[in-house]
Amino acid sequence: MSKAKEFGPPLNPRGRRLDAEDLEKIPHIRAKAPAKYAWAAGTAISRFLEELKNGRIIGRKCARCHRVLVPPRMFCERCFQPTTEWVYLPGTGVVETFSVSYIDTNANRIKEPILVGTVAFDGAPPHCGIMHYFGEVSPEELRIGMPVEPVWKPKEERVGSVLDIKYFRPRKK
Amino acid sequence: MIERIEKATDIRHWLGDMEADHYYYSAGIAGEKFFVALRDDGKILGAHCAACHRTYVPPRIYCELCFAELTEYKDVGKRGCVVAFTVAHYNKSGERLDPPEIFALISLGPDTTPLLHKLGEVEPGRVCVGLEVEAVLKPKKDREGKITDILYFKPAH
Amino acid sequence: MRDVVVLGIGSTAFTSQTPEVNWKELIYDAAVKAYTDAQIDPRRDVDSFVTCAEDFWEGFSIFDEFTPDQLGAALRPMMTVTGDGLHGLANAYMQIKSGIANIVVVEAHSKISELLTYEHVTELAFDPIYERPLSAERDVHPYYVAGLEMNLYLHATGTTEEQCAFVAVHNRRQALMNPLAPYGARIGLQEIFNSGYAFTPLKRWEIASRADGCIVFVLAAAEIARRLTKKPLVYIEGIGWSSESPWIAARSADAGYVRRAAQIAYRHAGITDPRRQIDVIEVEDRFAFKELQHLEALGLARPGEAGWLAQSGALGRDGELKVNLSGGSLGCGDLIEASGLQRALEIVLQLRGEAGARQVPNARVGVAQSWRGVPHGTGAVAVFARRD
Amino acid sequence: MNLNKIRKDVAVVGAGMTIFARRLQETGKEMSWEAAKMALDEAGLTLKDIDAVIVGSAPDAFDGVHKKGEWLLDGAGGTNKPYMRVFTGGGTAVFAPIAGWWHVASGMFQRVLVVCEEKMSSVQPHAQSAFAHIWDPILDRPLKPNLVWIFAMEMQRYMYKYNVRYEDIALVAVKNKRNAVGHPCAQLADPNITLEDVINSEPMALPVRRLDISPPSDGASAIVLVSEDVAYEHTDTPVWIDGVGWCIDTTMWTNRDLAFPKFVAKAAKMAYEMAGIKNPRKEIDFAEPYDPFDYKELQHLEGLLLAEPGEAAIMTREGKTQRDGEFPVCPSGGLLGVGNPIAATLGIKIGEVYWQLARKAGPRQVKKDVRTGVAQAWGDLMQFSSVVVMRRR
Repeated sequence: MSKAKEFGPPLNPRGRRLDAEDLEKIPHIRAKAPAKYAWAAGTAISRFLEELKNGRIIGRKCARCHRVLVPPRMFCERCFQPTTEWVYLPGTGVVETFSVSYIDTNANRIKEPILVGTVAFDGAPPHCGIMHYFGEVSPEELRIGMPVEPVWKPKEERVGSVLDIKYFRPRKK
Repeated sequence: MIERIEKATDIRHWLGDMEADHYYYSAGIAGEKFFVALRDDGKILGAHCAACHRTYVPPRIYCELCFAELTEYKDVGKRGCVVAFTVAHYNKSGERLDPPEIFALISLGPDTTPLLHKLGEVEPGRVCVGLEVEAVLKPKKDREGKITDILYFKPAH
Repeated sequence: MRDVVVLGIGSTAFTSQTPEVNWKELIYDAAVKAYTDAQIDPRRDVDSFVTCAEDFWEGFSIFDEFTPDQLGAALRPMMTVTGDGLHGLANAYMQIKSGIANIVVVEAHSKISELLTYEHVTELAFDPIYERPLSAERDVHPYYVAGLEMNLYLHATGTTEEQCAFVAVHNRRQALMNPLAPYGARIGLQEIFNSGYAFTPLKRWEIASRADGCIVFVLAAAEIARRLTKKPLVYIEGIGWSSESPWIAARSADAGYVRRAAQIAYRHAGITDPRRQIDVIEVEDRFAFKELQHLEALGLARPGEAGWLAQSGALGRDGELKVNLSGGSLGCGDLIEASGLQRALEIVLQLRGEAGARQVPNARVGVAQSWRGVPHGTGAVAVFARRD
Repeated sequence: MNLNKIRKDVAVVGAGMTIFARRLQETGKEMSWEAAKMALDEAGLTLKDIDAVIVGSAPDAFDGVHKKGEWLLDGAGGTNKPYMRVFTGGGTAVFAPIAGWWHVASGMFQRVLVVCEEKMSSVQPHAQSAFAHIWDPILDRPLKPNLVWIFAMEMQRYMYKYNVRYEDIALVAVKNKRNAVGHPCAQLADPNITLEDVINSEPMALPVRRLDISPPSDGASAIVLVSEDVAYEHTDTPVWIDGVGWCIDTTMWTNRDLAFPKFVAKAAKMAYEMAGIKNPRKEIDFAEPYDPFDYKELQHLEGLLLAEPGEAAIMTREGKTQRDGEFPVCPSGGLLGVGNPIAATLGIKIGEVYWQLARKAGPRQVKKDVRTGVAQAWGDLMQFSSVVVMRRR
């Protein structure tokens, strides 16, 4: 039977499949690709990181649409205007969405799942927040809309990074 | 931007990379022909496009001008002449290379595309366009199917 | 088909580093200037946005993610061209010509100071099988390819090393008159020769240093622009781009990529005698000899003639060909993918009569040319003109 | 301004693609040539007939080549021609043809070749090593994220807000992997897959499981676009690109409600308006939405305004989106079944709509008579979409 009857176009597509064990048998090059950077954090994020070191979440307010932008930026992408005011947020919020991850960053399987998601901050507009881990909560308990609060690292361990927050946990009543 | 950082020490930089562990680059279909011939037989192959009267070195499975499939591989020999050259004095860190490295485009025959490689066994001052050169290969046991199986080209006598 | 004009331009100054802002803030600055110049609101008036960037220059696997906010392009049609700023202009031009957009914003920038392994990343653009292992072995600087190309060019045209050095002297001096340019200098031929060979026959001071900066263009359909502004309109009369084979060994002595790109641009612009018809010229000069090679490829000099023009002082504000009055890449810095847009910026300033101390009187037609740098043979040519 | 008076109409007259596989021996250049040559052959053209080449390819970090577009150039047919690469993340698959469209519609060129390539097997140890760098380096990367997380978070929010059941989402994977049985390039076709297989597949980042995900692949695809002035010289049945649209949302993805893809809706409206489509549900006969994950097919159908939010799951449950259903979706087998070499999915989005409308899809041919189809792709950090409406006249 001709391919044409078995399949419509593309007819007789090419491509030579390789199995994992073929890799060393055929000519190839293995090489590193050094690509290192020092990104400027910029005006807004430099301050954001500094405040994380102080155990505080800071946002930036747009005078035009009155939104408090977290993470902060020096201009509002909706209004295309400079933001005008620094605003501290309580740091509490609700779970906007989450995942129970059984894989790590390199797609390796892990036993204890990572609980990760986004937190929408109190004092910020709806859905507005950051990505982070959740802790002191079981995968079964975690749900969208759950009130949460940050658990900070001890002050002396904070370096001005999102990791200065260990995770978010269910808010104590 | 109305507000700016005014103190130099308030500026933050963030160090990072865009690296994987490493990359695996397959030499491809034409590359397999080329490197097996180089490694096992010490031959340099080209692929010939009859329509364009052009031989590609290293070979390709297609003619980049007319897109014909190339299936005719031929041994272009190891002798050729320098089409262009440069003497590189610096490495990537900006340090001087001692001795410097000489790179050249080498034509291995009429109507063949030149091959990029290095020159050796020659003083930089003696290299000129048109210099006849021949390939110096690694000993067979050390060849691994890479372009560096050719150590360099040296002046032919 | 509709005509396309430059409605607004904006640029930051070019500097070797920009530690105080991140790339978004840098771009925002240039964008606000361009929108003010064009008298438009990006959230209301712009139909489409284009940014020009390559992932490895920026350090993001998908840089396109990080492009919209700083241009006012959130929830708008926006795209990335992995090419030079003139390639970005070409897409905007075609979008307007096709009628799918009336006003298009093009942004190109360099934040190259943040890339700590520039030389390694440049080598990453080489073929991993046939080319990279040759320079990787002894960690050779990838600009050796420019030395090879210079050797090809000098050999093919009889141009001398001294003639190339004149370009480096002239462009650095010209940059002293450009308030945006960081690399202006009063130096002579002797200093160029004293800098020593980097990649023979290329000398160290014939190589452009890198710079950060951002340039934003606002393009519009002519009939729309006429309603929006009373400023003189600068028309894009033609734009072309072309590429040679990417193999380093296939580099031509005559910059065929520019010749082919110019054919397209000139055909659309009705340029038949470029030397007579073009008043101001900005060509790519990351390596000094490239200016000469590119002038010849643009048909502004015969093969081998450009060097003599440089030597005789004919390439400059007071010479026959007004070339790289901005200072070029040697004077403004290698702005990576923004290089072509920097050339276009100078042409627009000249045609508008806003070029300050560099102004060429009565400039009416200008050409900007780009080249994407080592190791590739890709470039673009744009012809701009006043019609009033 | 009447757009029809300005622009040239643009037709697809040929398409081609390589097989999609976990690893191919071909270099990116060689894959590009194989696909491009096939597209030219179908169009009855040679490379000399082509005025310009447009290339689409997603992250350079996959292939491990900086300025990947330049590197692919000779294999894609760009030597000594105007050559342009555009890049909108995963949206490139349908965006490169849009760039091709304006190359022709602007009157600049008459015949162009659009080539898309991806070689995800180069990056070691896993494609995730490249995906790790799509995130903001300061705000996200310190958390060591995995790409699957964003899908998991988006899927969770989607299910929560629109009351969508996981079982209905998993049906998409079943449908597409079965559809792919008719595709000669397919990597993960499975005629016997069941709902239970998907539901019981190993958890990745819940709610996402192994079989909810399309595989990383190597592959290339190409199409030939021509102007109305010459279209009938090449074929009696050109398939016309009647509408194009694209849109990107803010970078700040943690500031958005991820349940509904507004950017897809905006891109779709742009394309529909250009194609003169007022009621997409009535006027469009079938769709090839981007389906890197099963729920994305549903979310994209809703974004394309072909279903109300939450309704696409019901359509799937009722079998309406099957190949012989009343509104076929991903008759190609989609990314879930054929494979996901990011930009190269051109061949199963634009390529499939072309073959379906030209009635050349063989056993994949949908039952009903189709005259209007829509292809869509999606990319970046859940923020970009490209949409193309195609018609047979």
